[in-house]
Amino acid sequence: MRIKLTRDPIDHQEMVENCRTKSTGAIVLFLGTVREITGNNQTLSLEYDAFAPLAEKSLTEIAEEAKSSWPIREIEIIHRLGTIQPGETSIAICLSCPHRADAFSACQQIMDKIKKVVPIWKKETSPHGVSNWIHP
Amino acid sequence: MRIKLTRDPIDHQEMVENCRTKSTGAIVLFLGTVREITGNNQTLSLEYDAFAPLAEKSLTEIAEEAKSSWPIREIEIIHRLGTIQPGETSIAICLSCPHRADAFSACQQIMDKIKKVVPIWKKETSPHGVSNWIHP
Amino acid sequence: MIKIFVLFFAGARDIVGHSRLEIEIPKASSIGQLREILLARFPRLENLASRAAFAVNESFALPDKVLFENDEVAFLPPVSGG
Amino acid sequence: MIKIFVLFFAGARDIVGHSRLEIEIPKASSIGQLREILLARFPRLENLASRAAFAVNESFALPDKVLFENDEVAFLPPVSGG
Repeated sequence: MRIKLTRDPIDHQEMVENCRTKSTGAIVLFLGTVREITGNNQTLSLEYDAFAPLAEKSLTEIAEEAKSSWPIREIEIIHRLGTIQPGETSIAICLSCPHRADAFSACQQIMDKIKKVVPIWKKETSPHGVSNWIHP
Repeated sequence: MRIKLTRDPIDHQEMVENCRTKSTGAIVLFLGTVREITGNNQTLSLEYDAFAPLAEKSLTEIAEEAKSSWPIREIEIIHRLGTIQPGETSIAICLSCPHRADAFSACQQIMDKIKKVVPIWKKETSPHGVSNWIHP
Repeated sequence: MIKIFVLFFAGARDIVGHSRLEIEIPKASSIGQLREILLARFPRLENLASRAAFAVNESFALPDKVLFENDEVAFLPPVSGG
Repeated sequence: MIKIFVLFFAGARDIVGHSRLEIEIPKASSIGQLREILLARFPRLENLASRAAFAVNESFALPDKVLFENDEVAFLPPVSGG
């Protein structure tokens, strides 16, 4: 299990290889990437900030909970911090399970949970230079 | 869109990068990998065979159908043929959508459909040298 | 009689012993009738034949499809890809 | 009175103008009471305060949790990670 906040680009290739095991038949990788256009709004860049110690603890708890709900063999979650551009990866979740239904369901529900509780925030900068912290 | 049958190892890194776009917020990659143990059976290797022209046509149809059901921007499906070892990837599906719920749902249903209709078969070889084509 | 070709895959190929067979069938035979002809010649195909799909000239086809001279029919046992 | 520290993030940090504040509060105050103290001092926090979560010493905490000298409280506005 690896849980990480990082200011560097996320290496999803390495995450997949870390989750590959001979006892599992399914690997699911999810990447959240920055959209340039959402509705009528254009995004020039995003800036992510976190309460890092609690965010890592919270991500670890979410991963542990998932391991008790699904037969997950390996799991990695990496969230990017700092300024990132459209197209870049802000979050990556990778995990392996014996069968694919569990892998899809675990990965999706982990992502849903992360968006609800982990103390990480993004600030959107529009092409006009206006920046807003997003508090949904 | 790229649909391919191949005897070479599958490069999932390249698939993900091909699916990354600035107009999408979610990339889902699914890898089917060879399990060494299924129930009480041990697998030494798998051999995949296909009716290649129809398999490629069928995979293309499945991808096109998915594109009409979900807002998929990029999609790649690669299936490995020939002999492969436990841990190796037999199939990879990668796609991008504006939002994650569509990406997860599309990827999972594409995989379910592939397992039902695409003319590809696997032969399991046990450690005792016994080989059996699987016809579920 | 017309001449057609039948392709066999996986377990069906092991039973038949060929991946491609030239076969003569009555004119205007359907895929369903071809299946009976194959079963008469290869009784061990029975288990797979009852669950097989068919393709004609690289397109999936239903049992009532009528076959023509030189058609290439694929006998597709239950699939196990993925 | 006891001295505690409050951490502010994202939009809350912009409103307060600090990422960490030392604050004096009555002994045995709860997080809920701290929230009222903060609102009195920073009225513009209201929208975020009604939806904020809190953590004490790097663990999530509920509004009835009582605070002690030197506790470090994090004011966590609605999150938008992922």
